[in-house]
Amino acid sequence: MIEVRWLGRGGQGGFTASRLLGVAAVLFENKYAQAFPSFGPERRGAPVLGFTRIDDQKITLRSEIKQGDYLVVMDENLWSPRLWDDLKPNGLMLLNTSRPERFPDAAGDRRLVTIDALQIARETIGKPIVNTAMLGALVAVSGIISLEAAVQGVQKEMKPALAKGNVAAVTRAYERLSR
Amino acid sequence: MNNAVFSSRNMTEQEFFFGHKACAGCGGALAVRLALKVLGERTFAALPAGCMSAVGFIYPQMAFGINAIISTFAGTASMLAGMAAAARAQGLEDVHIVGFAGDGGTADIGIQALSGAIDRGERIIYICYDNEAYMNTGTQKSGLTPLGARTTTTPDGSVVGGSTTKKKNMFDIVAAHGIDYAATASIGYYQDYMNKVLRASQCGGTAYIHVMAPCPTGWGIPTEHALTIARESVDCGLWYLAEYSQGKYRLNQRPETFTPVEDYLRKQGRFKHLQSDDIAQAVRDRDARWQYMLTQWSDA
Amino acid sequence: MRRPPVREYPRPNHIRDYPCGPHFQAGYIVDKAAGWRLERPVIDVRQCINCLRCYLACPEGAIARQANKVEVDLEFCKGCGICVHECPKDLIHMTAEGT
Amino acid sequence: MMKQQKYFVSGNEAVALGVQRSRTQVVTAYPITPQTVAMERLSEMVADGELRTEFMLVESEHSALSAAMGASAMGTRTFTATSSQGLLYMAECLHYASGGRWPIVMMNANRSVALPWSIFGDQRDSLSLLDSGWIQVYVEDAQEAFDMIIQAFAIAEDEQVLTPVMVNLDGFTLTHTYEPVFVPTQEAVDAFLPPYQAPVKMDLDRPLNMAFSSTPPNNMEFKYQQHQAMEAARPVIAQVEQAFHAHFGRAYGGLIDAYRCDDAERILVTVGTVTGTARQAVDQLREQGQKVGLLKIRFMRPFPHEEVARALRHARAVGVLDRDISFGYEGTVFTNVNSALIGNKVVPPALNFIAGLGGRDIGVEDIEKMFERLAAAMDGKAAKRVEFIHLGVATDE
Repeated sequence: MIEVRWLGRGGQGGFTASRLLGVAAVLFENKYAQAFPSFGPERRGAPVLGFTRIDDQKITLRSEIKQGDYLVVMDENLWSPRLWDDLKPNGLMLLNTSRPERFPDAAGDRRLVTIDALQIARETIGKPIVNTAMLGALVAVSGIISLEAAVQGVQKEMKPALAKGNVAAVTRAYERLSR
Repeated sequence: MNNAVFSSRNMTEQEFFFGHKACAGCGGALAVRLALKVLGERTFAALPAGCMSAVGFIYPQMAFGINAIISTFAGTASMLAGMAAAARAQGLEDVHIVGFAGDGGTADIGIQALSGAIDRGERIIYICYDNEAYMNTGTQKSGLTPLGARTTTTPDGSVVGGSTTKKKNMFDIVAAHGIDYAATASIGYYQDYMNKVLRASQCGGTAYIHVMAPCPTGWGIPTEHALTIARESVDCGLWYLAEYSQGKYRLNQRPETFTPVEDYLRKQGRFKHLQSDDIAQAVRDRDARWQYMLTQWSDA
Repeated sequence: MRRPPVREYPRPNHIRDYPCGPHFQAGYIVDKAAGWRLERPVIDVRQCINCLRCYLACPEGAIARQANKVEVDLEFCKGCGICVHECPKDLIHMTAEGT
Repeated sequence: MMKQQKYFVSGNEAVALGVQRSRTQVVTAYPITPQTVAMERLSEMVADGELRTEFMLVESEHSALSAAMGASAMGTRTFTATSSQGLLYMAECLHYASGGRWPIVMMNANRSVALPWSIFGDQRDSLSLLDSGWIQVYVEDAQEAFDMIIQAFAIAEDEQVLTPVMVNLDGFTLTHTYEPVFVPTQEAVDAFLPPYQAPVKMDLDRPLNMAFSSTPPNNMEFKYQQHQAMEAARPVIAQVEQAFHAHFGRAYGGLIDAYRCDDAERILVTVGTVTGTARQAVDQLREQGQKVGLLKIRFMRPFPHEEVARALRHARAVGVLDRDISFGYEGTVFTNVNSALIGNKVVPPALNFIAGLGGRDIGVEDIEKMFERLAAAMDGKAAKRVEFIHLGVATDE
């Protein structure tokens, strides 16, 4: 089972990304998945978490994901060295930043990969909403699901007008990290 | 405003509230009986805890000849709304959904549900039979008990004599919702009351009728005077007959002169202890209310 | 007057004899109210103008409307005396039961 | 087998889909976290013309159930949903609805009860209302939530039952968690769940006086009938599940679901979503060769006393995980399980684990700790009868 923690701010679409990953895995990869937000009231701007579990068999576990195989940090201002504790050994952190030089690229066996998702979002969606770019990036670095499934997931969940730019965001981020 | 008049000569001979166990001379029972005669057999009624449900549904004696149900005390208007929704869901047309709740069931515990139902524009008729106290439990003060009235929870004590609060103004509260139709009535003026039930049934939306319905037991009057005292409350100006619809108010009776308030109060055991300044206060309150109605209801 | 008939209520012997839940036939009347009364109304029907006020004003629905007169149903009259005050011709008076 | 479409939805959304597929005629709604999303989805279905129902936005939970009773009394299939404080606010109506024998189905999002205020999950809301005369079922995942909404109508509307059903979903861990749910076509659900034909209703042709009062000579009989109806629900629940299985290929075990219990020495009893986490813990311990098992109680009313006793009769130690506590005694599930055991003369050492109150997470490690406690009890070591698991601080106990 693969567990993903999504860290963002309320309104950035972190939970949506966790759900899109689940949709793609369940409906387009024939896998099992579970997606849930950090429980409690939703407040725009406050740091929020989303979670995704993916497995080849039915998932019954319902406890919190305290440490993820992947941790997606959607806003560099949320980065802190303490985040390494939220990763399992050999886990991978994916950080949205345009200034990768300011962040360490590993801590022990845990690694950090960066991507300028904000730039991709601006180019593809025209808005600073990075969730789908981060989804594409995660798919690229993890291989949990295929790019095709991720694209289909976005197309399934979003209205056509919205899906177009977001599919481009997923694809461009995927390509950037797959190179 | 609709001026439909109900003809008591052609009304159904059928009795739909019959064999009930209300006290002799019960104004509330008459309010229910007459309303159902106006509305007819395609009527569904809900009544919360209170006198009329307590005397109407004692198994195996079923006093309602139409479909009727006891609602929760707080939920008369919401149960009516659910019944109206079910009628729509089943395509039932030309039916009336009517509630009969007492003063406590309306102005106190049931006001939230009533407000919600008016807000949604439910097609229901809500009739408050007001006997000015919780009579079913033995005459305790409600939000519609008038100032000075003795009840078992506002006794005539050596320090405090009777109710220290005034009667809540349900008619204005209901009208302030912008309800489709609202009216005050008195069971003493039963032709006027029946006309209003008819108009309520024709208004196409939410209707509220507040009918003064004396309780001889709780008011301390002979049973035979239940309707004469109801008329006197209107004639002395402490109660009034009015209607509201489409943002407009109408006074149905504007007495040239009022009969003495003191005469009205002195006839009732619940006001026996009042002093002359208490009565003067009641007169001042009456005059202020009429001043308000005559000036603020420009179309009255 | 069309009022529901007074019926027998056979006391249930088996749980199946009870309705399924607190629901029962509308207008099922087993008890009369006559015993509630100390006085009963007497109407001088010869002079009755058939104005129907007493018929309307009866909380019990115990005054029947006839073609040109009214009649008290003494099985359900509780003897409140309201009708006495509603009659514009003073044709109703109360008389003690048993007289 | 009918064709079913796979969705990826939350527990709340699964409930909304169940209400839609059941062709519910009247829905009454008042928002409360964490039930809200169910009502939002139903609102969207109404707004988009995907659900033809009388959808009522009422002013309180008391009104939500009062209106539902009015609608049910008129013979329509009726649904509402609530949680926590809202459930307690409508408590009067719960007794009223079961006494009126109205087959209303209600979702309850299990949530803690103030004070302290908490929007997070535990089961103290519904368990405190076990005596209100409702059938209570607790589901484990979104699929079971969807399936049980549909089954709940079939159970509630059975003429032998005519009792309302409360379908309980753990707040957030189920209501807000997205997972795969297979949703059958409308035609397939129609074939399983025909329109509600009320045997008793307010009817213009045969008018009724409903919800009457009864004096002491006639009251207790109606309460006896309610009890009999609840007893009659046991076989009906089994029949409905059998039919559901035949139509849709899914079954849940009826009143209980025993998991790896056959040769288990230690068995943990659970209610609700924590069962899923416990399944994983049991699998892990089994891999280590430990003879552990899991008993999920699905229905708290009618209580499966015989089934529970049968499932636990060979256990050498039994634990009951309660997301509830009846202060001054023990968890309510524990009380019920013990009563079933003693009534059937099965008396293994039994321990009560109070966990997950107010949304406190229950992890696999917590479950493993409970099985450790049971191992000690099995070996005759002294153990606390009622233990709070995973308190965040030290105590003087």
